[in-house]
Amino acid sequence: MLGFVDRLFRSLDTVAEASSRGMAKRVGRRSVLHWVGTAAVGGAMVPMLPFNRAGMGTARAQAEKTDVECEYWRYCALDGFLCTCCGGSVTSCPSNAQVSKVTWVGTCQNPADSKEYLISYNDCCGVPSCGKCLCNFNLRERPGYRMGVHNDINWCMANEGTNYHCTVAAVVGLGQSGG
Amino acid sequence: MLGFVDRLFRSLDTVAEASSRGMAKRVGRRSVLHWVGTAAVGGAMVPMLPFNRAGMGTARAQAEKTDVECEYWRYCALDGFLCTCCGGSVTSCPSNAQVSKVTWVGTCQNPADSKEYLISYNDCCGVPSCGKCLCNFNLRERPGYRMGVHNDINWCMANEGTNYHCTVAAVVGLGQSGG
Amino acid sequence: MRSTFLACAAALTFFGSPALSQEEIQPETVGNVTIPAGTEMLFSVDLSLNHVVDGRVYVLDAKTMKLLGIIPTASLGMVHIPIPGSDIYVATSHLARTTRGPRADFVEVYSGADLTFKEEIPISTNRAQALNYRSLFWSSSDQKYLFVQNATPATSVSIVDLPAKKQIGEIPNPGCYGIFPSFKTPTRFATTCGDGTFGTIDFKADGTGEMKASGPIFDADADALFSGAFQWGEKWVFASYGGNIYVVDVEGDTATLTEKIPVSAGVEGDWRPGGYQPIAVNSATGIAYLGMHSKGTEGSHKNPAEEIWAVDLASKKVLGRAPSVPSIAMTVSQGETPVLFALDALKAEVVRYEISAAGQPFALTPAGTASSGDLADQVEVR
Amino acid sequence: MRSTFLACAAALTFFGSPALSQEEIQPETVGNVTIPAGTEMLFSVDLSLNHVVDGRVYVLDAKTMKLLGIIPTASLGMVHIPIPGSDIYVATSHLARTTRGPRADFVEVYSGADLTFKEEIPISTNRAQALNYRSLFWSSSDQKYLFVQNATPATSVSIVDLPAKKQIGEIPNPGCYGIFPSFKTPTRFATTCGDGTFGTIDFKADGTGEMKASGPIFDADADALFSGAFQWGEKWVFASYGGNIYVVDVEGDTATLTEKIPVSAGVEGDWRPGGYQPIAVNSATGIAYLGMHSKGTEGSHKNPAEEIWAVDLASKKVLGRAPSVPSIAMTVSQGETPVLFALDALKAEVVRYEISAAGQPFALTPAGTASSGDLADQVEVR
Repeated sequence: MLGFVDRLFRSLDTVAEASSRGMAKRVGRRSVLHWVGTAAVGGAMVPMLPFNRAGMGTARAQAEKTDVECEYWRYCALDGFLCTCCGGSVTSCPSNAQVSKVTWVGTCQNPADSKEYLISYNDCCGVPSCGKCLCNFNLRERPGYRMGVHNDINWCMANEGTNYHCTVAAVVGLGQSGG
Repeated sequence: MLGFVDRLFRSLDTVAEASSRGMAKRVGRRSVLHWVGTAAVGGAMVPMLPFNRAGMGTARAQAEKTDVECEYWRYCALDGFLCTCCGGSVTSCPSNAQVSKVTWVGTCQNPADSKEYLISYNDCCGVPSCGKCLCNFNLRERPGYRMGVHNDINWCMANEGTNYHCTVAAVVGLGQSGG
Repeated sequence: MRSTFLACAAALTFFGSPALSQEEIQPETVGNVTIPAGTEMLFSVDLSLNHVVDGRVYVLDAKTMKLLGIIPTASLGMVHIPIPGSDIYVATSHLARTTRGPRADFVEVYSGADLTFKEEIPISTNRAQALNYRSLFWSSSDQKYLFVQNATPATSVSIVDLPAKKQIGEIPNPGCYGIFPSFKTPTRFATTCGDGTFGTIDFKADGTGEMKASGPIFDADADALFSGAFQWGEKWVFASYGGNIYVVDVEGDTATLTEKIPVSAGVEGDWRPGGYQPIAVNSATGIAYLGMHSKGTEGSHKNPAEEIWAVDLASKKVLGRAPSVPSIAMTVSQGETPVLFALDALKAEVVRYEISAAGQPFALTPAGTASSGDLADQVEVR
Repeated sequence: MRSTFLACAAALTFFGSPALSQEEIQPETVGNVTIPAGTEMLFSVDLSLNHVVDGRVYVLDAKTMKLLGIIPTASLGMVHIPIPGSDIYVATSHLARTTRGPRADFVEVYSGADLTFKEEIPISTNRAQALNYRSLFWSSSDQKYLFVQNATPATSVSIVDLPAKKQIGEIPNPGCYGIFPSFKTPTRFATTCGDGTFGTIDFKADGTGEMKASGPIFDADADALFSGAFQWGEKWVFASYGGNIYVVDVEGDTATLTEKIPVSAGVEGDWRPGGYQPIAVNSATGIAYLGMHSKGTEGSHKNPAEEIWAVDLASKKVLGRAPSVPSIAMTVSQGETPVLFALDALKAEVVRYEISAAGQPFALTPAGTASSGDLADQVEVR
């Protein structure tokens, strides 16, 4: 097995390579941005039931929701355990878990300012699966042929410790309609 | 790791060695047989709750109970998953699991003839833990210093495939009061 | 017999030797149950997310719904179950220290007769550790090759030569994901791509090959195809987020769209397919079954079914709609009188549905349930 | 910061580069939470029997009952948590292929400060894979040695030298089980034996040693001692199936019974201790807490508690009885104002009980609960 840094950079290189050789040509900036820019639809946030024992009943992001609830606005494309229930925070892994080196993204609307933000979802890795606060929202989520917005895969894939533990949601930019 | 046969016979040898060097001297035939011969007490079969999601409510072996129920008479000292719920039978492991090479025993009263029978509990081994029909009865069960009647340990310990799957209950003799 | 003898021997060592009572009755022997040959088997694939290193397949008798045994799938392992009687394949990962340490990946072979482990074949460790989409792990039409989808997240497909018991190559399918083998050409498979094309890969005996892009087949923004697909004769049948069925022919050196069948267009209630395996096809009857939910919108594509719709692929007509458990994955048995199996996401059960006879109005009759495991997301029958 | 940058880099690769929007706000960075130094920690040890290869310890803040993190214990691993601040030790087994293949056993060292994995020390593979009895894995009084109970089923104890980071010996304790170290002599520990004696083992620097038997201390038929025990000053305190407390001194070259305290004799209702960790002692106050069930009989020794009884070990008096959740394991914090923690077997919760002040009538006040995991059977606090 490759070491941490090797593996990380091999992974990023091949992403770039894949991109230049394939995706850039195939997908291109237009389609993805256009599609990421699509306005949020609250109704899209109907949770998938078995993943929703923590957050059943409500169907859209709500301003008063806290970050330990599935309906918290940043979680609009999050499928996994909330790190806020696992000893972490909305943007921090628990003390003994490693931050994933690659992520998927979503664009979620913040009910507080009605703006859309680009959210990067890091998995936390290398310790047993947490099992708390399982959520599953899929706004603009797509299958693996749109890997950067796919959430049915283990994003600890490029880490040395590959075991999935939980997921955080960091704001990394403004969404299209907010820009 | 030692191979199957090596390990098996090492295990049995050391059992015998332990016995001659230690247990026979310490425990002796009298105390164990005397104590194994003690009459069954139905009231003893109050199940330990978390292990009893399959069999709550009844407190004693009942003639009409089937072998997929915790209260079936042979299970009076069984702690584990019933193989009858896992693709096996009361005396057979599922097709892809291995029979444990060592066992613990209990003496259970058969309500049909009111006789006591010596029951050998084999674990079935080498495949994932079954998770069905978890039962926990402890008639005459004792801590590990009475290893032959201890049920809080993995009896797949002497097998090549050590993972615990489920437990069967075979009649291997008559209990003292039946003899 | 031997094991029982030894077992007793070991146990009785602790008893001195109560030989007296031993002589009085014939001790029962402990062995193994035999699964009757020809038993129709149902496979509920449980990713066990709460204990993600300990995934497993619950193998059930498809008629009685009784558990026959459990096959391990370890860490987000993929399961491929070909034609009846054949071996069962698992592509998975093991960590040296259960939840930590170096990762090693294998194709594991289990007996289709008694579910016992037979052998393991090492594969590269970039296998996609994903939910159980059947399209991520498939076999060639002649069962000689296995294809494993990789993601680092850059995507590629590992080619495993089964007779040779080794991986012979790894072919990039950048921007694409999923494996849809040709039904005629063992060395050909297609893959769905993010730009709406299909890539077709013909590989050589040395495991090398290039991907050839088709023309536009779907729009991943407006009407994305679900990850999985089902066989209909010699074509692959896909469901789309927007409520269409795409019939794709991958037999040529590039894939072609042969049919696009609108299923819910013009129907009240914004009905859409949803879940992880929202479509199943009985190849003989040419009827597709779709798990449909109402009030569908962008992002609702994993919602469980409220109804199951039957669609005649030849006439392109919806034959009927039946209420359903909240299903996230479905399969249907092949042959004359198909039986449908659905994973109830809320009860964590697999439900057996008998289907009304051909000619009769479409209806589903529940005829048995069983636990599907902690968190099952794929179901297969054979 | 770095990881966030790389994360975005990787993700955004798939987006071409929407740099415009990136410039407009400062991206949040993803890091790790820090556990405040001196946090009182509660440890709920979950054997996860349904997924027995994936056992774990849920580490909670003992005051807020919030989860701090999870430490893996793999396959029926034992957990030893010494004095505050020290490392946390796990003695466990890993199979090469998760649920199959060769077994390897280790003592694993985790940081008591941030719960991170530090190192592993190989041990022999005959470790007792048992439920989590604290007496199966313990440390010497000077924290230099770890003692691991083995069973094949023949029993022995592995001696691990922590500074040397290796196992230095394996000493048979035939007919005996469990480890109760001397509080004064780091190279001495006792073990409970099936004939009602205690064995005392003094081992040499080379890891060899012989077991010396005490006189009769208990009767395993009539009044068996539970597997675990708690420290009271420099003595070990045991509960018995029949409802007695045994205080044992293991400081000499053979162990001696210093007190036998009948707890339920003469009390209506056949009250007995029950569960997996039915007794806990606060060393400073000399008060033992017992999880008691009524209608006790042969075989009821794992029944959960209906009440918790407080017993003054010096005066040998029952101070009081309090209703309790159905507890199968208990612990109590040390120091002046002890807090009691009980595992509710029915709800799979760990319950925090505040104890009435010294002098006040004994009472327990629930003050917080948390999930204990799937099937927890040991609880520790420090």
